Amino acid sequence: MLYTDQFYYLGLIALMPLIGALINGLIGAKLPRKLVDVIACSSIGLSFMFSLISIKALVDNAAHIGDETIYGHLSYTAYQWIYAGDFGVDIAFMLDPLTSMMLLLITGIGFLIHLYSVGYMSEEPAKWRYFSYLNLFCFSMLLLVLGKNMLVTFIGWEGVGACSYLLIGFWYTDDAKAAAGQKAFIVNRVGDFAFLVGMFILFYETGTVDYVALKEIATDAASMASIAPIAGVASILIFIGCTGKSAQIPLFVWLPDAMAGPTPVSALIHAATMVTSGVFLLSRMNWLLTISPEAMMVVAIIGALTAFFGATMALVQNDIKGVLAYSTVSQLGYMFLAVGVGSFTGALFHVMTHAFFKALLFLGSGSVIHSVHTQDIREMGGLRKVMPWTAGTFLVGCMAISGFPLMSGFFSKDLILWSAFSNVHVLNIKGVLEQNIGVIDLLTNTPAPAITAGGAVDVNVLALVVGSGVGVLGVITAGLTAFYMFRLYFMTFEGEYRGDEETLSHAHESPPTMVIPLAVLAFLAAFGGLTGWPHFIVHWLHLPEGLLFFEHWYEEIFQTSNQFRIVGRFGAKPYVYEAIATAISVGVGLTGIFFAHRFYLVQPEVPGRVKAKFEKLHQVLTDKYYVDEGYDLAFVKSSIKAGEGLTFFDKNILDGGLVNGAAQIMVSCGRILRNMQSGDVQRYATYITLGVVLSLAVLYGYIS
Amino acid sequence: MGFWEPLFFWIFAIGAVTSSAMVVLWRNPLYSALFLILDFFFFAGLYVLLSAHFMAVTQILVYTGAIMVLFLFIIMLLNLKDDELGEFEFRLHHAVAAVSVIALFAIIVSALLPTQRSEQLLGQVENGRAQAQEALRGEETAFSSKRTRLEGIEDKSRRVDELAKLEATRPRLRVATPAGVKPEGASELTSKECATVRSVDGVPGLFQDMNEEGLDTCYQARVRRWVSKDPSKRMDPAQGKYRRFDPSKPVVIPPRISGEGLTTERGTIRAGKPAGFGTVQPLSVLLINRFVVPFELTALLLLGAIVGAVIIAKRRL
Amino acid sequence: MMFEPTLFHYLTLAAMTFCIGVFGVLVRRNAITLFMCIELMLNSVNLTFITFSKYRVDMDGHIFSFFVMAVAAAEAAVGLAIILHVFRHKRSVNVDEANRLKL
Amino acid sequence: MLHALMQTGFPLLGLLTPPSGAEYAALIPGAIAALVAMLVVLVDTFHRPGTRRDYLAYISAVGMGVVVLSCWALWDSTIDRPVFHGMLYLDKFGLFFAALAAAAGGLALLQVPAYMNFQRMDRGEFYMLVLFSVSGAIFMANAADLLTVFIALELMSIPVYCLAGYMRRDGRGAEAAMKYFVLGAFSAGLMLYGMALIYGVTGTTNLEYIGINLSRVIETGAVETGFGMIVLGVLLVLSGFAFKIAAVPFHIWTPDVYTGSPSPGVGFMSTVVKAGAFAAMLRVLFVAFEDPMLRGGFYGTGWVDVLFFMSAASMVLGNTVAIMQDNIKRMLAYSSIAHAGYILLGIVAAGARPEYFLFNDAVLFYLASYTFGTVGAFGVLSYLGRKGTTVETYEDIAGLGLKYPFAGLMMGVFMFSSAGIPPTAGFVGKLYIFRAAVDVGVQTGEFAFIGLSVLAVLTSVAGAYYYLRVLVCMYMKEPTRDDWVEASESKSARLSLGICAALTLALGILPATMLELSREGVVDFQGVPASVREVQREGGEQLKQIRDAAERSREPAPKGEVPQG
Repeated sequence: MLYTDQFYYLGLIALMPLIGALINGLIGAKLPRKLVDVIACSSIGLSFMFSLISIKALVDNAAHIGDETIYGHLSYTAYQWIYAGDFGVDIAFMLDPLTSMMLLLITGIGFLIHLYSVGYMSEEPAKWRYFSYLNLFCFSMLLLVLGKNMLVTFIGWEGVGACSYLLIGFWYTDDAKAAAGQKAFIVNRVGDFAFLVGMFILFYETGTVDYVALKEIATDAASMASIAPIAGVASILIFIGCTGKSAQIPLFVWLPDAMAGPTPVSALIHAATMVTSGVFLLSRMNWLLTISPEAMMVVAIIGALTAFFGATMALVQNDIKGVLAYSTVSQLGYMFLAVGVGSFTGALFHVMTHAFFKALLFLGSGSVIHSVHTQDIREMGGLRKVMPWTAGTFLVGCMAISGFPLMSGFFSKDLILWSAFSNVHVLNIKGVLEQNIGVIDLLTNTPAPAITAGGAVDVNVLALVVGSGVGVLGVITAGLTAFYMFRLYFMTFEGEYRGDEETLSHAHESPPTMVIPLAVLAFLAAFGGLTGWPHFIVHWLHLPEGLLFFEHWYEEIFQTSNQFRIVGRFGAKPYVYEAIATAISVGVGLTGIFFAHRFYLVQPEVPGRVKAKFEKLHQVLTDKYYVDEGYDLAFVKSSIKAGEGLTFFDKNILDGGLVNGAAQIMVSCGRILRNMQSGDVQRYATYITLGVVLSLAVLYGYIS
Repeated sequence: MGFWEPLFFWIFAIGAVTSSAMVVLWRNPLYSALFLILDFFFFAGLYVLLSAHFMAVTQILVYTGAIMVLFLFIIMLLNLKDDELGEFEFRLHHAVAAVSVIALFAIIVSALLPTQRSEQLLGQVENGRAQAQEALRGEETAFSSKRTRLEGIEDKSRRVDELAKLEATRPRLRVATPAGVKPEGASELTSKECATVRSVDGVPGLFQDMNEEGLDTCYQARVRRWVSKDPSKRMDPAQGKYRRFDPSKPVVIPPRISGEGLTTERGTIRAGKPAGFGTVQPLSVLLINRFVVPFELTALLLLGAIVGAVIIAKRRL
Repeated sequence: MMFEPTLFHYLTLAAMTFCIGVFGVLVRRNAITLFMCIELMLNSVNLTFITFSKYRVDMDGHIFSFFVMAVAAAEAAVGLAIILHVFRHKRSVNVDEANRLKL
Repeated sequence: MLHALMQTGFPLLGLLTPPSGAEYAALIPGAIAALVAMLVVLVDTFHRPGTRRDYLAYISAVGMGVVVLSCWALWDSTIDRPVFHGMLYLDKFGLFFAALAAAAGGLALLQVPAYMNFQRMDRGEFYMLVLFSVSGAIFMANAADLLTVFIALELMSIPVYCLAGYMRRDGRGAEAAMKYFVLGAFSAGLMLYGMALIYGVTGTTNLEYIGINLSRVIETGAVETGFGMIVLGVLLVLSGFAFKIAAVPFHIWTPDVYTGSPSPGVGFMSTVVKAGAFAAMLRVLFVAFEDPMLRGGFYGTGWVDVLFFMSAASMVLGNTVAIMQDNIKRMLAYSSIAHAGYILLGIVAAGARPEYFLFNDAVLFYLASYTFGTVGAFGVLSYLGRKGTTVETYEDIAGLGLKYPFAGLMMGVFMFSSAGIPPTAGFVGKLYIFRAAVDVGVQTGEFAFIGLSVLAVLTSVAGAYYYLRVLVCMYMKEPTRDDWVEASESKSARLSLGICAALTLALGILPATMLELSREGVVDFQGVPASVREVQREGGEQLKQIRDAAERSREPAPKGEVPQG
């Protein structure tokens, strides 16, 4: 029984946080503060429980054919949403292996972060509002991952954007924070509409937005012909949507600003869940992406560039959350890199481990901020003595993200980097394109495994350059990551305290509700990666296959991509290459840690010298490559051409943003149009007459 | 056409345009209002020329008698001094307005021009028709002399036969229509009527005789077809203004009208003189029959307007 | 023949007075005169209707212009009330002085 | 009686054929609205001075509820031909708009006591004017004749001119009324001239006959005599409608009038007037001007092209200028211009070819979603206030979201809906409109439609900016002055806001019913020519199939091996 119609638990999973949000949002102000906590935590806790039950049902339901396990999916149609004409969409949920991991992340980490927030927000008067938003966010995120069709996903997609906006701007007293929230929302919306258009395009070609039906169409030999021509456009459009939500170049500008929100929010939304929804979506649509190698190449390049530039910007941040924010951008770049090179498993593996260690790091930083009430790491130092638990867990997180061997980040990052070197698209194999074989014929008639069996294959130059290029960028980024993370660690927890004494005397270890989630997450960050060991270790040490659990779990989902689309370039037994790649990345990571240790603990004067020497470069990095300013320039310049911009120019070039810049065009156009509104009724009547006369003249011109 | 009608048309037309211009040009609203009243009289005259007698009367009663009095009342009430009226000062949008109004006029006239061309075309048709009528008159003369001759036959039965034969060959004018549309029911018309009807029902024609008598006859011919007893010849009472006539609806089929009057079960009632086009009778019948819904809506509209005017203009509520 | 009024003559006459009315609305600042110009426009429309009515031998045009007159009466009542109302606030009936609402 | 009259010998009396009984049903919704208006004035004369007039709001709201109920009752007893000698229609399309206008009118009236108590202008006439206008909108939606269209338009507009000047102490009200009146009468004059020309060319004012005769004129090659007049007439009539729906370049009155008018009245005039005008416009366009030659197409010469550019210009202008406003009412005025652009986008898509006629259901749905969101938004502005002052700038509402959570929450819902964010009605409406445009673009291969929908998408991103600004002001700014603004205690206003918000959310979460209603309305649209009637029949069958499928799916699903929840 693979396809069951109604599995009600899926509805309950999404419903619980909604109920929590409604209770807290509508009557939360009148409820006792304790009860607000209990409602918020129990709703997401129940959701977690139902998720576990549902996943168990999914596993129980799996069919075993030979040594293959087919999980299929469970689904639940809540109700028929839009039904008119040929356009029909249900509010329907679906649970498959892909969703199940995201479910566990959202509800599991979500639960921990709710717990943590109880302590963190204990002094906040409007706690009910906070928890209501947070629950609402969980609801939207669950919609996003549970959706059985693209429209439900889109609703969740918009919903998480709105909730993120509400939560970033939660402490609204600060104008900058309100602006940050708005910026995040608007930038996201630019991407959202690309997603929407992509969805429409898919809908026209296929007549459905249901994932299962779409997958059938895209993988079926007969119907593939219809979808193949638009696959590239659709995937690029959907990817643009993802760049907005997942903070990729060029739409990453909102994420660092979004750190204005409360720290648990940053941990949950801007590290663990919402920002990875782009990766989730692309993985969900992997069958579409794999049809179009060009789109994948774009994704890989954007991902690698984002990873690299994010890491370089993180090098010079002095805000503890700023470092983590840019690190998030960088790690998200890794995930897209993985998607681009066809290692969807690697991408999701990194989503999981990243959720663990980045949530841990954010919560740890929140604990620090809670304790010393500053975010500037130059005013910290030596906090390990005051807050040992936080320091210990933070160290685990840093080791995990730096790819320290046998920590979770090691496994996932290793898989991604190795995939970058080894994976290649079938169409990129040398000779395939030259022979001018029709794409569809190739996809359907030439089973790719036949190519892999023949040992190492030649790859065409472009694919080779792109693959190795993104791989090398990834490796460099790994080193940078280790460096800036340990810089953060050393500057915060080691050495001497650099702030004023009074603050230090108030500094304290956080309450248990905050430490327990830290500990749990530290455990996960340390051992969460053990579910997907590198192949060569399993092979050489003759370890049980179960250590490759993660890959097997997703085998069915990524069947299309794995089997037909992507081949290992190094032949059937690439273990030596894989080991070398692993060694390199580990070595680079350790080097990074070593330099961080030297620069910030042993010889603290070195960074200053380096900074002095590369003054310009440092300036570029601190100013985030002038991207905000670039947006500004691009948009403001055109508004000057419109003849109105000169007076705004000075102001906006300095403190503008994407939003302000885009608004400037609108403003200058609007100003011209607004001047029509002179308030003189006769002038209005003249406009009306002119409108009639001109349109008549145009029409007559056409007729005659 | 005659002499008087064009003369009055030009008097009224020039008067209307001049006084309209005066309404706009005069600075004092009082004089503007007086010129507008004059203008309305010219319009009423034009309506008379257009056989819209009732509308001409209404124009004077409603517009001049009621609306313009209201205007004058307000002007007197506000009692604006000369210096309050302000001097005319030229502004850019005046030029724009002038240009766009001239353009609007040019466009309207260019749209209307084809109607003049079709009048010219019609003039040629008119000539042909005159010749045809000339010929017809000749034929009719021949016909009548033949008839006189036949009536001289003494054998009664033969005479009747001959006369019947002759009657079948009575000369008739076939109706010429500009776009080749044969008017429905045209064959029912006598030659005199035919001469006045050109394209009553033919859609394309935008032209019609302006002859008063012909107009009435034509209108009556049409009305007669509404009340015809023979359903195949009967048009919808609403002049076919709506497409699907409900057969289930209890339609009151009026008694047949003969030349003398109305034949009913109780005898014949003499028909009055046919109601003329543009007089109050057909208008009132239309108003309470086909246009009863807009009529009621107008009642609502006036009520709403009264309340609105009161609430806005009243000083203290 | 040239002076015989035809359809074209009547319609052009109506168009001319209509355009004069439009011009008056666009340039006359005195609200009452402006309003009279609107009445002029409505009258030209009536003339058009009645002209067509005669040419079509169809009384609908008369009916239409009859209703236009009724509506014009209602509009006159409301419009003059509004002008009074404006006059009370601005002590002027010039439309260009009523331009607080703009931009 | 009738027979006696007939005996008198006047042949014209033969025309006295009374409409059959069923036809009177067409009058019911509008007549009820007018009767309620008179009832309200009657009740008001017995009003005890010094007491509040909340009961009038409730009476009129109940009356409007009765109108909606009557529409519901008449829903399945429509007539497939024009009634009253071709003056009115009785079809689901008209009933949809009638119910919409009545609902919006009732909801707007419920907000009046709150606002008028702040302003001390509590008078019974306000209710009457609004109700008359609703009646006009209902008749306009049902009109089958240019004459009915015109009279109903005036019946709808003249009370609204008075509403604009209702705040007699406020000089801005007088100014708004004058601007609205002068421009309204001016555009009515232009429209009438167009009607006269159309009448001249076709010899009739009935919409169906105009359609037939225009086609015949164009077919029989009489183009050279009449086509210029046809184009002139079509464009002038169109401009009259465009004025009422506030589409660029006929939008110019909107911001000034909306700013100067009382808030509940603005909520009313931006929804009901638009609903009525859109209904009549659809009727005129798809019944009278449906000829392919007049329709045009992209880069052709017809009204589709005119509306195409109007739509684009409205979206761009409305959304850009709205950003610059400091006054929320003014901002909402520009946003209503933008919304008109979106609705026109739907009409353009549906009008491109006869076979796309059914896409009009997006227009109907969008109007419904727009109506409740807009009435609600203006309702919040009338719900907040202080003695003698109005709340209309961003500064006025700063920090009120937390001070008055109800108002804040409601405003949030309405702004989200206007910006098109799920799960509100605005999202589904936009989705549906965009889908129609993109679908038509793909099917015809005219990528201009896709370009237009991309423009719509981009401008609605800009829209998100200024809608959110309201929320930012309400939630994330400090109040500028203490006790500056207070929320009304009026229960009726709360009720109205609650209903608006509930409907806005319901249309977003459970849009199926409304979509079905709007589809039924379009399928039952009367008077369209044969080519479109084909499409309508198919649409009706489709609707039936969907309903059957929905019926089937509501049956319990077969039990699987999985544990059921």
